[in-house]
Amino acid sequence: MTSPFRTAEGGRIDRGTTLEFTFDGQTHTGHPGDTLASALLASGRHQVATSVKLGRPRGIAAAWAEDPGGLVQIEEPFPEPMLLATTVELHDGLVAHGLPGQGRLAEISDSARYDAVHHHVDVLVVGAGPAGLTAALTAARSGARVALVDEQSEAGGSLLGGTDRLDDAPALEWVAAAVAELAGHPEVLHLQRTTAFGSYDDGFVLALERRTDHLGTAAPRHVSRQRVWRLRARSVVVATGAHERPVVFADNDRPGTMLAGAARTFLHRYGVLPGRQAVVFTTNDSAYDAALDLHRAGVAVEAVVDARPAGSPRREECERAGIRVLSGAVVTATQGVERVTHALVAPFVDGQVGAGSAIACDLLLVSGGWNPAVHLFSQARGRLRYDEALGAFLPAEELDRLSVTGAAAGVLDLAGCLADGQRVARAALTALAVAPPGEDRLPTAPEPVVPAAPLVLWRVPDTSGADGNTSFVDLQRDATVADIARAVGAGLRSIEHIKRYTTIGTAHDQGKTSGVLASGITAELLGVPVQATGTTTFRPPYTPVAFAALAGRDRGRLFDPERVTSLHDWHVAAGAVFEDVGQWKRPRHYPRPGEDMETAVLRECAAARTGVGILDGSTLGKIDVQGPDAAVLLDRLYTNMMSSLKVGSVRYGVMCGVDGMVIDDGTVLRLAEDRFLLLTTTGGAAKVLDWMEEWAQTEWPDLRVHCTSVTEQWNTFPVVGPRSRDVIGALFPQVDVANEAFPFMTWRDTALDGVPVRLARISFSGELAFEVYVNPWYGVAVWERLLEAGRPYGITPYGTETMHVLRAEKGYPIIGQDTDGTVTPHDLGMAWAVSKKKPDFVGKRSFARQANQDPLRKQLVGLLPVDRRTVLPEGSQIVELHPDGQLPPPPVPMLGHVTSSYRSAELARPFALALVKGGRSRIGDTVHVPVNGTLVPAEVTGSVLVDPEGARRDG
Amino acid sequence: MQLIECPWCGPREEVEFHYGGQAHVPYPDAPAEVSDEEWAHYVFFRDNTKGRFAERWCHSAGCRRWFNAVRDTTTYRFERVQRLDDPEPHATEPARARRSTAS
Amino acid sequence: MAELLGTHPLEAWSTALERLPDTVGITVEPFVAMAVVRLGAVGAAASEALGADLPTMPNTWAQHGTGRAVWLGPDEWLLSSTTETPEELEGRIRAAVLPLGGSATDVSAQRIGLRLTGARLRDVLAKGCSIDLHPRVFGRGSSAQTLLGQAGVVLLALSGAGDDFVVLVRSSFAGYLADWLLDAALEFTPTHDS
Amino acid sequence: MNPRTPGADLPEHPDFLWRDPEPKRSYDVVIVGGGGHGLATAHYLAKNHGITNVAVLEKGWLGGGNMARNTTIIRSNYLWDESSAIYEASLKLWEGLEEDLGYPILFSQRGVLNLAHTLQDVRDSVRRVEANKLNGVDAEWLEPDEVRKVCPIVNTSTDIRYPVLGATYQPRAGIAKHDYVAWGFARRAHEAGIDLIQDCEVTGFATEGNRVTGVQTTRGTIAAGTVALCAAGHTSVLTDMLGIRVPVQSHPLQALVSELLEPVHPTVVMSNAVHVYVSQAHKGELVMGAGVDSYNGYGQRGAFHVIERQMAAAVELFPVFARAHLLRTWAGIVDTSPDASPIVGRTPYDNVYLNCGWGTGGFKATPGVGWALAHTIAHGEPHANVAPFTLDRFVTGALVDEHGAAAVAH
Repeated sequence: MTSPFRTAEGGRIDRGTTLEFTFDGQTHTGHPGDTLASALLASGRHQVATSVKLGRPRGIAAAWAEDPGGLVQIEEPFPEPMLLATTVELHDGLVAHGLPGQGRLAEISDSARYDAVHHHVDVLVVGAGPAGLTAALTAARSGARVALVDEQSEAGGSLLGGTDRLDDAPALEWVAAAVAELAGHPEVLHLQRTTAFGSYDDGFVLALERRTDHLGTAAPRHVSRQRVWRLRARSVVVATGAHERPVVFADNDRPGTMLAGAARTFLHRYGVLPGRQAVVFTTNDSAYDAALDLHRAGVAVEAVVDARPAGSPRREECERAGIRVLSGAVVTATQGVERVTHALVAPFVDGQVGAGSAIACDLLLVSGGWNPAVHLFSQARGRLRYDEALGAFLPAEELDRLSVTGAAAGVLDLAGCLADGQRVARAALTALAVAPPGEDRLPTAPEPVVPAAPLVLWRVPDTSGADGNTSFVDLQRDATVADIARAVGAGLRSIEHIKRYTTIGTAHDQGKTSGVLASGITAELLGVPVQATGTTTFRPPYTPVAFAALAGRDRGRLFDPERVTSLHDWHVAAGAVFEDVGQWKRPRHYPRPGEDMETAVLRECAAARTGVGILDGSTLGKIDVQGPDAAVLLDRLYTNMMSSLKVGSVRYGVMCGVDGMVIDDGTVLRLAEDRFLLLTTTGGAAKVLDWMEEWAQTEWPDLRVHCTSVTEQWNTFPVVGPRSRDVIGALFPQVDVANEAFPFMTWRDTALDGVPVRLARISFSGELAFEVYVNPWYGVAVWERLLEAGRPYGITPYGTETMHVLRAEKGYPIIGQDTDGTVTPHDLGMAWAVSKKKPDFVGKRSFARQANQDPLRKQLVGLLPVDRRTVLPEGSQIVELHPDGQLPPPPVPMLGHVTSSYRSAELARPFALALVKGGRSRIGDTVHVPVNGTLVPAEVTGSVLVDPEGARRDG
Repeated sequence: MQLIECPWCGPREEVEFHYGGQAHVPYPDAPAEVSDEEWAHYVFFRDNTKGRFAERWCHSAGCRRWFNAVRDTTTYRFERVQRLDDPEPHATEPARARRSTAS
Repeated sequence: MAELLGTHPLEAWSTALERLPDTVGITVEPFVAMAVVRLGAVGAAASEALGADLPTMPNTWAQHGTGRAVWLGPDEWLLSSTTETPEELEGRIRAAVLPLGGSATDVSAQRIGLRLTGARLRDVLAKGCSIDLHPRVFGRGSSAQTLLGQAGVVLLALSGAGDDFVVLVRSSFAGYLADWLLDAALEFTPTHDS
Repeated sequence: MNPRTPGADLPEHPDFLWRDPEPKRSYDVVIVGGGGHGLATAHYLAKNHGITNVAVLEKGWLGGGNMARNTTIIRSNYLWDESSAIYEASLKLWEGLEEDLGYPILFSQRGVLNLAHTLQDVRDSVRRVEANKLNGVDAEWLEPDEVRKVCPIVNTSTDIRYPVLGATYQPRAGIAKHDYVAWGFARRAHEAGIDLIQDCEVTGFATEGNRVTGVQTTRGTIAAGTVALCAAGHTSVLTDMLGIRVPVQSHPLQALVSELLEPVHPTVVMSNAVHVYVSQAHKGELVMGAGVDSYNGYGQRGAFHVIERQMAAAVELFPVFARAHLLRTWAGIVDTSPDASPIVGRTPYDNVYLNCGWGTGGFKATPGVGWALAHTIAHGEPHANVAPFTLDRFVTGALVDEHGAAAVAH
């Protein structure tokens, strides 16, 4: 298709290259430099979509992110929901269609890359318009580290859409020179296509850079498509400009209705005529430029309709050009179906609308003044004040590390913006104790015609008979003046209520054009000052940001770190099935060909109980505790006594929180009078070190003790089973492994080929066992030596599942599985591990509370399914025996739940551990466990089911 | 996302820190001698001040040192940070006399 | 029996790391003895006992004999030695600082080291390190304990040009960090479409 | 003209909601806090007990606190008997609430999935499901393939970092439209003659011995027969005025919303291990909650890294969300208690009742707690459903520890 509305020349598009794209199934062409919107307008198309609620035609009404009309769905190169045609850069092969309301997500997952980068600067300037560029130049010339970010594809801001001149040359030449100069400063980062979308504490600004979107299918895949810049600035200069504000009137949503400034942008930047026959409706002088520029470009400007009785000093200019200017008049409505055909114009005196007449046009330009883009300032919790003259909200205070300049601060003339940008930048530098540059010349802008005061006009009284039902405030939500009137009539006063009642400001544009209108109209209807009504809160993001962009590289493998031991590759090679334990990957079992987990685990258990097995226990947390007061700290943090532990010996210990509930357990090796090695649970390692340091630093700084994590410093290999002594004896002949020489709960240092090795007689299975500690540099080698030495005895590597079965058979709890933060050592039947001698330890006092004395506290017991077959699902609830095998109607009282449950090779039957109310007093009772609708009888037993007398641990 | 001034390492991103709640809540000298209620107050009850609040923080991803801070819980602004060995007395008003929690 | 062979957690990554261009060079540091030293008052006595000064300024490191001394906290340092075994280093330091109320712990295998060199290396680190690594701020002799991606690291600046760093990371996170670095370096890798 | 996009808009609100009265000098009951809980309490005081000489004092605008900021998830599949009792009672009320309020609150029972990613998650999930069944709460355990049937877009592949090992499912759970709920209660309360007084901040209390005689506000002192505190995150501000210590801490809790999207997500999905909870609300927007910010905060805003982590989790579990857009973020102030259970009932003052500590459970409890608190006020005795949640459980140690038991937050 051709582009009949493309001007013969001009604009910042590359006419030498033609791009093809498809919209609503039709093929169109455009040029590099176009947006989807400008290309559509060039082809004569204004309507982009229909509205969400009423299905009314909607078109392009602005030139950038403030456009409330042109929502599109991208289909190619990759489906993306709900973007604005005005912000989509055109590229070859783009396929899109208009969006009535809901966007569509791709069914396939997005293979594009996204990333984030931290960047630190002295001065961050947001916005590369006249004020921002000037501020950036001033900051850069001082030698400061500067970042300049701007959301458009090229710098210039408002200058891109105008004909301004600086130093008697087109202003864009100055822009080009400024950009070139910035590029020459090594400490300046200048990013276009980068939207600062969030402003947080301490000069932290988040910006989204669209790096490859404009390249379409040509985008290199190893480069991130979009990048989140985490900018940390000592000073932020917000130069984000202003959004033009419409005036509300009947049928103001009809395609062909457009903000005046946007029309200039389409003309000057994109070389597009947004229409052939225009009416310009304004309340201020800025729209006169649009009228004159369009006239010069050959558009028939039928009239400038100025709501101000006195009109504008620029009236003569227009009349010289043959443009009719109607002062003290308003546009009351539009006519047309899918495009404006007429504007209804009527006199406007003292707020009263007179008899009107229709003026034919295919383009209706509107300007109701300007809303400074104060979003980033407001997000940073800056207070806003309503400015009666501008009819807009402006920053009301200076913020630490953040200042606002240019149109964003209400400065609306070019010379003023340049001067203000420089002033703000110099102030920022001074505040940072950076000397502002000596040579810092500003370009000279022509003296602006002193403008006449704008008229603040939110809406034109509706004389169309529609009672404001077609006077749209928020086009994206189809919300009208009538809706606000209904809300007010319903008794609502707060702008937040009005917003929720009408949904104004909740759509894609988050109220960029509608927010202030809603405040103004609401204030009018309530008869209160706009200041009193205020605005709704500005929240990040300024413009929508893709989820994936925020996820960045924390996806897939990098979503969360995978922690592994030095033996991981060996486990993988051995065919281990892994289990996630915290961030760790631990072998759960090592199935042989054809084995399911149950068979594998039965085999591994049998080996450990009858021969010898070996486990990679290296994930256990390990903490080296040193200092003259090391024993004192441990006595205060463990429930049992550690100071009495002899050097060379090992003791099991339990830690409680101040609330007396068990938080971790493990063994403690006393290495020297002043040195201990603590072992914690795998999941508890970091928590316990933090816990110890917190007490040592904040509560007992007088203690001379130091804690150091050595979790990765030691591999830990439990060698477990009746034949473990043979294996250890064979590999470490120099060690006397006889029970008398090397008793249970003691440790010995030795070496293997000169590599230090520590052996400890610790058993988490009840079997004779030796834990082998070695520096992981040599972990694989030592592990393989152990396997070699164990081969004659059929040494079998086993995983966490077998470890769990073995420990459960002995009634050893797993903290976090058999406990849930509500369990005391006494509940676990570990009163023996709670010192009676110590006057105090963390948690002790809580044991004396009323609830701790309750005989019905849940206690850890064993459960044996009577049928000797059912493996009770872990988590199953336990109820009283119901002789008829039927559950009563709910609520059914519960006695507790199954915490661990396994099939036992040793017992030749399934068994479980459970927390049961008054459990120990119920030993011998039979209870019921509901399992998939049937009640399974189970006998309550002691928690130690295998070798209760502990005969095996010495082999 | 704030910058928090670690008294040792200087300003670091919020993510490097661990929050420790109200500061200056000492462990009772003789827990065995305090009432259940006093004990409960030590274990579970902390001020929840709106405004200036003396807190404990730990630079957990850095030097791992605990420190005290005075922060405004409405603006989140840190007024100051103090090393634990800072001789200066802490900067919050003493907690007013409390009614019993029992009912 | 044959002598025990050491195995490095990143052996499986060696080829991928070797393929990286010089602008984003990543090499695995050889195993060295490392020990954490805890010492209250650092003074002449300490320097004498250790035969070298410990850096007392936060966020710095200094050459220390054949190795490095890294400030980890007001009373905590990480010492390394390229000539001693882990046991020798811990033994020597512990003997030296014990009389001064200090302690020493062998952490040789707790962390592994990666040498990061090249002109684009700072851009790689900036993808996951929130502290300012500009040479004006983080010059030679600077160090930091911080987060790189989601891994806790100790970062050392070896040059004043921001192009030479050592990163120390917990051994169990080594694989994660290597994957993370390779992924971060991808855009600087003259690559076939990945 | 094209037809409107189905579902992309909401039912109209009524033409009249409530008027803004001047506060009277005295009321039988003064409820401090015009959020969901305060308004629901007012409604049930009138409806169930005929008590209408009531004022609801709101320092800002009605329903403007957590009521307007939560992610509207409604479920009752809590672990402990005490919790499931109050939340199930609440859920039953939700099921009749649209009729009771005569307001289109859009209560949609689309079910909730609580995903399990580790073996311990599975144990905890089964434990909760079995407890729910015995308590008469609809609950089931789903294997991954069944999870996929309920919510096809959940990534159930086994090669992700934390594969989905299954989920608990409560079919009767769902979501509702929060403003509509708040306004429904408010309108009913107003119709019953209860004064809803906005922009009225409590500045102090007049007391005589163990009684509060009046509530001092920015709109004058108001005498009160009974006072009920329903101020959620601001409870401590009030209890400090009364010299009562309450073990709650106020934290920012962030939430976010996407643009309107065609229906892709038929239920509600929550995951603790991979921290995310998300539903697709009535207009088509994805509504998500992030984690609680670690520090105390009254700022109704949180740190962005929490949102970034949330997005990573969302895209990991729902790959199709990759190019959905974050449209708006905000935060509420959650009042968390040491055992993640609420504190409701008596205070040291004979005529002051407390209702706080709901943490992330406040919205779903709205009708349930309103009902129970109204009963408590009317009878001067705690209603059975709130009786376990006394302040002095922290002294006796009889906690109702929901996070200890890996209860699913939110």
